[in-house]
Amino acid sequence: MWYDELGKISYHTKIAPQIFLMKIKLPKISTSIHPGQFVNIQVNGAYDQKEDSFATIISDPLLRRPISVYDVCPQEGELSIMYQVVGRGTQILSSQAEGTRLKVMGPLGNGFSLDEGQKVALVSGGIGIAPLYLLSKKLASNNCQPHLLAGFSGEEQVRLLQDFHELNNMNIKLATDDGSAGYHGQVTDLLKNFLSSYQEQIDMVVTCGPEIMMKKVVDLATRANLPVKLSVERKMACGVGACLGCTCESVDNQSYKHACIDGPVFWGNEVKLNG
Amino acid sequence: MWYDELGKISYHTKIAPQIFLMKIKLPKISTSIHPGQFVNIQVNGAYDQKEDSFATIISDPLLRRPISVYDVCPQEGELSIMYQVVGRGTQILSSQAEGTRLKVMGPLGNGFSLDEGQKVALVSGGIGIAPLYLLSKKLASNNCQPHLLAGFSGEEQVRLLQDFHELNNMNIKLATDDGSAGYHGQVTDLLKNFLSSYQEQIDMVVTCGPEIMMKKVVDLATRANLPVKLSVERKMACGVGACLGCTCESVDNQSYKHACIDGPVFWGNEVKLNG
Amino acid sequence: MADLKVNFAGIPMKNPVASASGTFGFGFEYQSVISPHELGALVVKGLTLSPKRGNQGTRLHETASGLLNSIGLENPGIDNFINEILPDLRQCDATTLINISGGNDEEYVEITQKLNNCQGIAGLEVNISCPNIREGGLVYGVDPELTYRLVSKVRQSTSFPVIVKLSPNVTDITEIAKACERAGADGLSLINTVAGMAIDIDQKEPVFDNISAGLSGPAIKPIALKAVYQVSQAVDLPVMGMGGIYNYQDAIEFILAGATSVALGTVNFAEPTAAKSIIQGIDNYLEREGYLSVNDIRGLAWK
Amino acid sequence: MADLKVNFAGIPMKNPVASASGTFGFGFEYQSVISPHELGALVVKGLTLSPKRGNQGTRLHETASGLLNSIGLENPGIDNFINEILPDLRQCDATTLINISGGNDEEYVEITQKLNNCQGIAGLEVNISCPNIREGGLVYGVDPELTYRLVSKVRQSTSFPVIVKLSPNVTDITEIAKACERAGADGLSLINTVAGMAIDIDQKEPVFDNISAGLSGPAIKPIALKAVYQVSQAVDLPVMGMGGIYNYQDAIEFILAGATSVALGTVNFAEPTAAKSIIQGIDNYLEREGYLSVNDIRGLAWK
Ligand SMILES: Cc1cc2nc3c(=O)[nH]c(=O)nc-3n(C[C@H](O)[C@H](O)[C@H](O)COP(=O)(O)OP(=O)(O)OC[C@H]3O[C@@H](n4cnc5c(N)ncnc54)[C@H](O)[C@@H]3O)c2cc1C
Ligand SMILES: Cc1cc2nc3c(=O)[nH]c(=O)nc-3n(C[C@H](O)[C@H](O)[C@H](O)COP(=O)(O)OP(=O)(O)OC[C@H]3O[C@@H](n4cnc5c(N)ncnc54)[C@H](O)[C@@H]3O)c2cc1C
Ligand SMILES: Cc1cc2nc3c(=O)[nH]c(=O)nc-3n(C[C@H](O)[C@H](O)[C@H](O)COP(=O)(O)O)c2cc1C
Ligand SMILES: Cc1cc2nc3c(=O)[nH]c(=O)nc-3n(C[C@H](O)[C@H](O)[C@H](O)COP(=O)(O)O)c2cc1C
Ligand code: FES
Ligand code: FES
Repeated sequence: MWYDELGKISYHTKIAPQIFLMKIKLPKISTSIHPGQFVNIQVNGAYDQKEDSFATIISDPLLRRPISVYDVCPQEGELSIMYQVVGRGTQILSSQAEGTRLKVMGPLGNGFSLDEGQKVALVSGGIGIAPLYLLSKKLASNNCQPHLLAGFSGEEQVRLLQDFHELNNMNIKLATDDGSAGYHGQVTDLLKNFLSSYQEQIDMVVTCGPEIMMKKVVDLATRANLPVKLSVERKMACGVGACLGCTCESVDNQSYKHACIDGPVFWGNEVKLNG
Repeated sequence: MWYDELGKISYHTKIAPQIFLMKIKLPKISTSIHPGQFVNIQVNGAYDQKEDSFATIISDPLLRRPISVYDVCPQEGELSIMYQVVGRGTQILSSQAEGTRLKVMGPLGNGFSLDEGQKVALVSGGIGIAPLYLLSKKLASNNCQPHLLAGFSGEEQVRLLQDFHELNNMNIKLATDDGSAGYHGQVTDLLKNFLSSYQEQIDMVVTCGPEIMMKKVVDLATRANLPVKLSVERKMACGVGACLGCTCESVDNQSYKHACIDGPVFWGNEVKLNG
Repeated sequence: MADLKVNFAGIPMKNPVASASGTFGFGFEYQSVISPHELGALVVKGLTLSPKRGNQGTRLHETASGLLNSIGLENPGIDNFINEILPDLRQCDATTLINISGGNDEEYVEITQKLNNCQGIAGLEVNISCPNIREGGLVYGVDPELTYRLVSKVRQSTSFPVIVKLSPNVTDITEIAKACERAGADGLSLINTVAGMAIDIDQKEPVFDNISAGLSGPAIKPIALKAVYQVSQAVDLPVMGMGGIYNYQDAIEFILAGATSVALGTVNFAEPTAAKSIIQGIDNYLEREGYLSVNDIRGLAWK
Repeated sequence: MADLKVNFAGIPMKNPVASASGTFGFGFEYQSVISPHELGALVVKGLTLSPKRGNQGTRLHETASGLLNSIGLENPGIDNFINEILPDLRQCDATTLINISGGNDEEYVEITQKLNNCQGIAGLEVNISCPNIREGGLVYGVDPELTYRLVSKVRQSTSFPVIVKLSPNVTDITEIAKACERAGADGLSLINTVAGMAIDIDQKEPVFDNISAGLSGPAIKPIALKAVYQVSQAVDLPVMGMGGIYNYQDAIEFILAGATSVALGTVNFAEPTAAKSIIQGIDNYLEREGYLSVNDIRGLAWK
């Protein structure tokens, strides 16, 4: 069950170079979405005054953009997203002012669905941290003491951790490619070290980031006999399983998985990662 | 000589149902544009952050929209337009917030170029009043005591006259189709009456509005031996004479005139009007 | 409220708005916002004799007001469809058209025969125009002889209404339409996607493994409208018009151009409730213009 | 700064970016913001033997990311061009290509002969693909035999480089390209506009008096790119690629697809300084990617 809801941007700010946080009033979606699920956003809607409806008068860009839920505030009927500007869709989104109305489909896809009380290590690369906040919040409030290992290109991205720092019971470790903050190197090196000491204390690894990074995470976790949940990105048109465009090759090579309905969260041994 | 200038909306307000007034900071165009000329506006530009330029990332709607200059304030480097929402281009324009940047080409076309001291009767229908304000302002300041006969559908459009009322030396007569303000009937009836008393006191008629109205104006003025200048609208792509799309049949039937470079202001006996 | 019912090629439709094959799954995907039975007809994803994995590599690429796709007819195969999907579809009470593709005449005929015994099917849409598979598909769609032969065979092997889906990637689409008419087709649907491609300027190679892909969406509407206008006048068959329909005004254009019904494809991705607002928009238009039935405006733009 | 010079069909161009015929007037219209000599080449508005008034009725209609036009080759005729316009053009020091159209072979040849004695012409672009005129134009562009005959005659009547402008409205564009090659053409330019139409739902009739019109702009880019990719590999002639180029990324796509030069059409209406920013963008791309010359990336996407 998902909705196509007409939301309104209630807050929009840049939090790091090319990275934005946006809150959207979406009463229905925000009260039914779970960590790891996503929404499909029309970045460039326009209100048709003549027909008095929010209608199809601009057709470029044509497709919606899939973005994970970053946080929700069900009382306010508000959902937030954290996104990076990478192409024209996200550029247009970034230029939308507070008060602008946007059409949003959601909740879409399968989220993380972890059991209560699980001990989890979360591993993120860059903007891959976005889908992990709502999960961390749940885990932290369940007193699970999640570990977060976050990799960034440099210190200017460290602000993405702000909300995580405010959670109780979070253990946060940081790596940057340029060494400008935290460990100088890759987050997968952090994970390696982490696993060598803490392997026994966790039940599972959850990861989101570039596929080449997630691939290493899966390798490391598998060697440590830990299951992995990961969140993949694919180009999407429909977001609901209708177009069959968002394929992931399954590890068993039998058939394709579709990121929008079979994922975006998969088991580490379910789909082939590129890189 | 025209410019392609990146302007910024400094003021934007609705003044009547579907009718808007917009001021745009355009230092170059606003100091070189004359009454009756027009600008060609990109209603839906977008700033390309990646390339750091105001670039071509949205291609729908593709074409700019031609709009006459309504007023200028050269000291402020500001140009204003008054426009009616009729289709998607003007709808999108109407939803642009103050502060938004817009690409604008201008000054384009041939304006009214009246001699100083000419005694003129201006006849407008609906939003056709827009190109007449800057002209009226010039005429009034030259102490020419212009007469304005304005036709509207109903009293809710009468607010379009606000600025005209503030000019000194303007004689304003008003007609509405529904009789809700001024004379109950067509502005061409007003003109007929006007000519029967004032014909001797004026040198010329200037008109802008629906072609069927302008056609009647030309007939009436011709019978009164008065020359007419009129401003026509055509679908335009380039606005500068390059696409040859904005044709008006010339009265001599020899060749086509092009509204963007031969007009939009023509003599009443130059082009065939539809209707 | 105007009368929106149409009879398309012997298929009674409660309104003229169908979903286009491959863009609406099997009808369940959009059930959260629209039920298949609200549509004039549901045209299901293209089916082949054996299951097909579809194409490798990138399958989607957005272009200006358009979408390039290279799905390659991923589908569970006709048997799985009949056994697993069709029974659920019957519950929906939708007017269901089955879109079929094959690598040769025999495959088309075999699929048809398998469907012959099934309940809950309103008609067949024979896809001879898929640009994304190597065999069959577009090979037929550009050749009047092959088209005639294939359509005749399918026609002879079923009593379902036979609709043939045409490709715009030809010099003269009316030739293919005429071949379908001669072969006994009951109706035509057009257009399928327009052949196009894209290049990744970072990788410096075509975006799609197959190089060429199918262009759909508002970008192609002028092309589709011309095809419908021409074909609906060139043959005596009813036409389901599609290609770039984005709002009700577009749908009206197709009907004025001669289409009996229309289908919505790519717009579903952008606006999952498009069918509802387009049905409503057609109704309002008819009222505003003073027509009692949508049948009264069909082909009004013919010259 | 990378080397942007290309040799297109024997015509040296200072950069690979030309203006497309009919979208840049005779070069003077945009002089306020860009001088014709900044372009790699200026391709002038299509010329015919006698002056042509062009089509009646609506000539322009905006579509999704596209433009339908039905100008109908309005032009002052070849004599007026030679006497009144060409002398001024020579002053601009632009690389000038003359786009010519005729109703039959003889007209094309006669225009060519008139141009033979003129200074300041870099080459001829033979338009066999205009969808907006009744005789000549597209009749040639869809028929390899007629194309071969016409191009041979033009080829034999001039020593100017002969570029033939192809239509996308065919089943297989490479057939026409091959006919041009056999006939001795020096280069090809493609694509001309795609045939399409629009209907006015208030008037309930086609927007254009001619019914069909030519679609251009970003909407058609995927179609154009595919044509360039195919043709540049099917023949040994250099190709000037065009159709929907909107920014430098698009231009790069065409060059990677095999184009030696590119032309900007409809984008000029939306962005009159597009040529400048596209030339700059190509330069930056080459630097970023480490290429010394634009010639080094031509056809890199070929498979
Ligand atoms: C389930 C899911 C969740 C996501 N969550 C987030 C998030 O929380 N924050 C965030 O910053 N990004 C997220 N992404 C990635 C985001 O969708 C892309 O960055 C975005 O679509 C790029 O659009 P664009 O127009 O700016 O880029 P362009 O490259 O110009 O886009 C062109 C086309 O490619 C598609 N596309 C390009 N990159 C991607 C991609 N990585 N994934 C999917 N489609 C892509 C676009 O949808 C569009 O159709 C998520 C992607 C998926 C699939
Ligand atoms: C020289 C000139 C001056 C103008 N000045 C004004 C003015 O001061 N105030 C004002 O409200 N309007 C003015 N117009 C009309 C204005 O340009 C159109 O209303 C506007 O282009 C409609 O665009 P749209 O997208 O909202 O409508 P749509 O009908 O959706 O437009 C579709 C297409 O048709 C074209 N088009 C539609 N109607 C017209 C028209 N009447 N004239 C030209 N192109 C049209 C559009 O440019 C677009 O390409 C002027 C037109 C011209 C030619
Ligand atoms: C993702 C996608 C998948 C498609 N799959 C099929 C298919 O399986 N069979 C078919 O006949 N047409 C298929 N089509 C073509 C559409 O049914 C339709 O003819 C085309 O997209 C034009 O309509 P539109 O512009 O409204 O999308 C597909 C189109 C898209 C975009
Ligand atoms: C208004 C207009 C007029 C055109 N006139 C001509 C012409 O006279 N001769 C010609 O060969 N092509 C003509 N064309 C086609 C263009 O040169 C070009 O091939 C086509 O528009 C595709 O490029 P684009 O998408 O960049 O516009 C014209 C195109 C437009 C839009
Ligand atoms: S995005 Fe359409 S099936 Fe996944
Ligand atoms: S709008 Fe292009 S010539 Fe007038």
